[in-house]
Amino acid sequence: MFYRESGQLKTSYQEDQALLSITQDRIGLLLILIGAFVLIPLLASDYWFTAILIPFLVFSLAALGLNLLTGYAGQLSLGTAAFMAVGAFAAYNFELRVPGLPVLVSFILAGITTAIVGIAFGIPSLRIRGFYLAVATLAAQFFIPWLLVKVGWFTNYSSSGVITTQPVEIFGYVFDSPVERYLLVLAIVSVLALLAKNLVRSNIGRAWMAVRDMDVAAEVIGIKIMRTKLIAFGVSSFYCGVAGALYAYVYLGSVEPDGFNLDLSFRILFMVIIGGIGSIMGSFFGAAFITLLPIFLDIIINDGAALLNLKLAAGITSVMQLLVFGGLIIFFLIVEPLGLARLWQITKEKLRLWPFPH
Amino acid sequence: MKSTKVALSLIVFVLFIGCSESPNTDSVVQDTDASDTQFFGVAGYRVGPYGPNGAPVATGYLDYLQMLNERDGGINGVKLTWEECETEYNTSKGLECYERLKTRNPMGPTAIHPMSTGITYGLIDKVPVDQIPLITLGYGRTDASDGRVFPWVFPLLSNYWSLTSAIVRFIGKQEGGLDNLKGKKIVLLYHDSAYGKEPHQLLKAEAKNFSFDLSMIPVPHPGNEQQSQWLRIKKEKPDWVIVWGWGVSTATSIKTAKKVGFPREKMVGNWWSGAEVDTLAAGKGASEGYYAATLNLAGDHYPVIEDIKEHVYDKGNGGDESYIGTVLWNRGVAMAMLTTEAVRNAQAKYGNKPMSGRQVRWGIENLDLSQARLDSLGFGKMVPPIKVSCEDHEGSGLAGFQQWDGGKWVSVSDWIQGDSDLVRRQVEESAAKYAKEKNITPKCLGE
Amino acid sequence: MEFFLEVLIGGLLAGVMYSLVALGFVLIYKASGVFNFAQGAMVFFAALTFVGAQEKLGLSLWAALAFSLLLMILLGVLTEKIVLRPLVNQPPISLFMVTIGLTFFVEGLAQLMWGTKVYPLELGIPDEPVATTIESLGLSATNLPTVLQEINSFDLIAAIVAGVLVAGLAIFFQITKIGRALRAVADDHQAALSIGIPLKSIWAIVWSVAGFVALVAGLMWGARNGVQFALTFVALKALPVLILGGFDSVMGAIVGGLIIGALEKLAEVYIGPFFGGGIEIWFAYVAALLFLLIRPEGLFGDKQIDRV
Amino acid sequence: MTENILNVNKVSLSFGGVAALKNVSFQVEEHKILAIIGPNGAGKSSLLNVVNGVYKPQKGQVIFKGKTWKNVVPYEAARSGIARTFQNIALFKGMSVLDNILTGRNLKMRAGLLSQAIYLGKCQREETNHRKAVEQIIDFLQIQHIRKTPVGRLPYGLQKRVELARALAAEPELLLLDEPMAGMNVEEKEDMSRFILDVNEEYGTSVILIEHDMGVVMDISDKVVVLDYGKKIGEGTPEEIRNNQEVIDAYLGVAR
Repeated sequence: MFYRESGQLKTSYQEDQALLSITQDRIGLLLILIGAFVLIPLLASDYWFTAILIPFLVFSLAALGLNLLTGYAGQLSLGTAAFMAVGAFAAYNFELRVPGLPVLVSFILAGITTAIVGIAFGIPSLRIRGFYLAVATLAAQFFIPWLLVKVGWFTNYSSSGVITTQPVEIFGYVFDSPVERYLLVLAIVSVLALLAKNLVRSNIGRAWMAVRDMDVAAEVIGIKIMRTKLIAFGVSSFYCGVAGALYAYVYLGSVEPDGFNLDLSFRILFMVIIGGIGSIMGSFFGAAFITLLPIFLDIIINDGAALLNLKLAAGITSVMQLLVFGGLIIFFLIVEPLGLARLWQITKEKLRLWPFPH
Repeated sequence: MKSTKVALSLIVFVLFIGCSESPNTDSVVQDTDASDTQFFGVAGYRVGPYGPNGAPVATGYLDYLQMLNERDGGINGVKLTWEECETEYNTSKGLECYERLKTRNPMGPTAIHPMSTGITYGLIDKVPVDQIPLITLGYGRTDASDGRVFPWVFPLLSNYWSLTSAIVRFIGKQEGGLDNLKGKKIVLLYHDSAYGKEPHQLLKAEAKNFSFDLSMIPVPHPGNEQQSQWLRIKKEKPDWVIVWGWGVSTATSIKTAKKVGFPREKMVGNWWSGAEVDTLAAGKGASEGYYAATLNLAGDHYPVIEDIKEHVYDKGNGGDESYIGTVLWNRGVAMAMLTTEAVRNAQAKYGNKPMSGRQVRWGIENLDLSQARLDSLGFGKMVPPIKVSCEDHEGSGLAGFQQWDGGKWVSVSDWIQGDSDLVRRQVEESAAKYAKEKNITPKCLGE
Repeated sequence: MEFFLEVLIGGLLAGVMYSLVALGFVLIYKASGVFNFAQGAMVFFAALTFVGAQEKLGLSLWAALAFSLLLMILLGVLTEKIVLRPLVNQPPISLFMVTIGLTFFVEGLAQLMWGTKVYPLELGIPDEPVATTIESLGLSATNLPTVLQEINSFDLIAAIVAGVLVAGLAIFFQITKIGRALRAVADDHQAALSIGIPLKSIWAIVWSVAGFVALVAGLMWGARNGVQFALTFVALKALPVLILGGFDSVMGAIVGGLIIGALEKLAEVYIGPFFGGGIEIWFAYVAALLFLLIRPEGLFGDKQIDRV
Repeated sequence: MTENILNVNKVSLSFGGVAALKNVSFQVEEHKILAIIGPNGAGKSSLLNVVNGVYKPQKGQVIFKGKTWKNVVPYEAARSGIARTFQNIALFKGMSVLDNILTGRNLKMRAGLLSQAIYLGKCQREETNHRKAVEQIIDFLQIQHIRKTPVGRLPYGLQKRVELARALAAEPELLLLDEPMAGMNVEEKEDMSRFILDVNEEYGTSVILIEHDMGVVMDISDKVVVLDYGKKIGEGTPEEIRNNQEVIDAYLGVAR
């Protein structure tokens, strides 16, 4: 009833092409932004900031990066964590070696560095497709952390290979408290998400999807496959790189190369699957789901057992987590292969028509 | 059909976001009597590739706390409560656990044992703000042994560099004196990760001191295939191999050593490469003679373990009986004892009530467990005596050495002290560098 | 030279172990076009069931073997029925991702059933240089060249097992009626359906066979490293073998395994020291990748022509 | 006199020993419609694929607008002004009709990556301009009502039309149509024929058309080339072809 576009007539193509062409959508986004920038900082506790909201946003960004590559350009990558590692260590070295560099500049430089590395590892995609490519991206996943461990320069010769990040400082202001760090990540992620949305609705986004849907046809209508794929790798890696830098600087504060392992890559891939392949919004849904699920399960299982007065064998909860986690992924892929974003879309379409079913 | 699916999934999603709220609200509900108990937040791991190593430690830790409750009614009348959180040895999950455990009780989680070097690093900047002591028994950040730079971090008992130095001395002893190390060839077979890099610097220094030949061979994660490493070792014919493995890589090292015919009596593991899980997994007849350093001795003949059996397991409680007396379970028990003794120590100063993180920190920093005190606690020789101070957050620096006899670990040496001057020098150097990076003025925190 | 040979032979034998795991991937990919990432988890599940049945249920070795085989077949059939059948005609990437979900599920299930402890796995196969084994049988091994004497008897037996397995599978595929139907399915699902081949039961059979292969791989790897969670990682060793050998070629799995094993060991021993070692972790992948750049369809894969 | 926009000169193509095209030559005059006919497997699609660079002929040359193709790849062919549709619909299934057609204008867009990311300003103006161009094509082909529908949900006939729209969006000088009317009913075929003639007349686009329906071919083409087993067996006006005995024997004689 409230979500209806009738009566909203567009008088120019520009209006029709606007990001949110329906008034209700604009209001909705505004409400979300107000909530995220104003309400949450007022209401949430430190636990929420440090353990849920900050990782959620960081992972959203990484998932967004992977989604651009996999969901839009159709190139499956299992090396996301390695690209995050590049971003984290690049930012660290820029901060370390260029004194006084504003941290935001470091993040952007880290993103650019990662983009270059990503393009290099994307070159095989010109010859290899599908699973072969997916497995090939594992080469990056194993090679990059190995290199970071081996070459002492990257970790500033720390005896253990662990780096501790410099304070997050912008023009003399140190982002220290959980709220401040949350707001910083939120701002960065919001801007980058907007840019990503713009990309996918303009020429390059269409080229990506064309290559994804049918690469031969795309080339025949004048799209340079090589350039398009490499741009996808570059842009995707840029996002992953910035996410990696945020992961190190804002979330953990100190990271080691081995922390960026295959497990992390898979987690981010799951976010994309569950959230919705080929959907910017889906990346956020997926990140929220994967970040919250283990916490939620832990509490449900523990409290459930307490409620029923069961004494659970130690470790059962974690095993149950694996089971439920795997089960949910299977469930989602069977029931809704396009993920939460698709569910959201269906709901919206239903609302538009409501109360008339067709 | 479609709409039911949509509705169902959305309900699940919303419900579950709603429920995730509960870490906050819950802590209040669950701990209504929180004011008169001492709450222990336990971050452990029982699943995943390192689960077999993590489970006995966490079990031992909880068994000891339970025993104190049953036998003594807690510590000086203050009941102990606890909650375990599974980290899966994953830094990101570990941090979430930390944040969760921190909110579970107004007094905090007493002290955190992150049981993982990665998580330790992630917490180092956080614990001073939250005022929660961080205890890292035989892992974590080595230079945190300098308590003036890291007032909230305690690598209790011994750190990696002390361990490395002690292993060199142990090998020297086997060779009939440190002088005999001259010209000998030692291989460090290490897990190719941050953890495996820890001993490099110190071992190189020791190689220089005693003029032995050192070569370092990495084993890539996860280490379930070591053919090439051992063929290299076979070719180099070293006198000793130091095994710096973790999880499956240790068992594979032992197994592959047998395969290429390298004598197990010439192999020394560090204290994370010398548990029953490692030697048993290598299979029958593979591990006999294999040496390993340890923070604590194995065996169930200590009075404290009798108490745990009597007060916990005999009453049908407890984690897993088969762990009792194993190296890692005993380590968990020792970890719990050091923590509870710190609480007891703090109570002596602040009164017999639940202690806050800051008070526990004082308790750890002034912990002094003599052999006599250990005997009266029923620990005997299971752990070495320890005396912590502000300058020295390590407190002992001793390492024990055990040998696998085919069925159990047998202690083969007294506690061995490494080159504490050398270790101390490097610790202070590294800590000073960190202090400079982070703009910390080294000083004792006192109370 | 002798050392080189020793490394080479060691590498080839290690490669056989990789092939054992890779075989399971190939079987399923060939028959149903699914890249079953859960194969590693299935290996873990099989091995853990085998030792768990002995430890917890007190079964004898053979009973445990039969029990594990039954369970693996059940797991395979159920997977096919519950997980994959609803996804028929979905893009391959969805199928791949569903098997990642399956990986987690199977890992959880295995640990829920049998716990998270480490178990040794004894098959009674001697793990020593061949010469020692031969001598213990009362024969003389002095006639053999030293390089051969040094070969590990366990590795040798593993190689034989792999050989028998491949031969058995080949016979199964070439000769039996089911095998022929299977090859038809692999060539063209629609065509196979149209000539009356029961696609669904064929898939169920393939998944059961893959379960059996996982059991064999699990036993061999378990006997090597002990049965523990880390067994799931063996899948990572099999992947470069797959991209080198081609996802759909049994022959490719074997030859790819041998090549990867040998290359990896030689590289670690001869090139590794220049880079501080540990290059094994990525070398196989990079080697396979470089090969793919030259021949994108893998060693034995079919060349694809773009049609428009 | 009109010039030849395309010269195909003695082209031979084979796949692993199987010859698809043998020494084929023909010309397309500017602003004219050329039809290629021939039985299935005669090499018609292969010939189109040679013209726009998907396949490289082993022998012979293709001269487009006076320039000889050298190792040309499809996107270069597209950029020089060749657009095409496919025998089996090759639309981008995950995208809407509008986006599909806009993709056809990819090669005309100039905004850089950064400008696209920021969107406002240059990129937006460009998008709007191209949208206007695309809307003209949409109007022209009468598919306004399905503008925002994902192409996967459209019936076959409309998909063919969208594919033509996508090809037209590139404003080609030479349009290759591979069986644009296959599987259509009479009414749809009439519509499509009308569109092809209109394109040819209004924009002056040259067309190469592969089609089986002889009625359509005879009605709209200016010239017909007949292929059989990769060889050209006839060429001429529809009238000439209709009376060519060799063609009748090889092709038209076969009862349809």
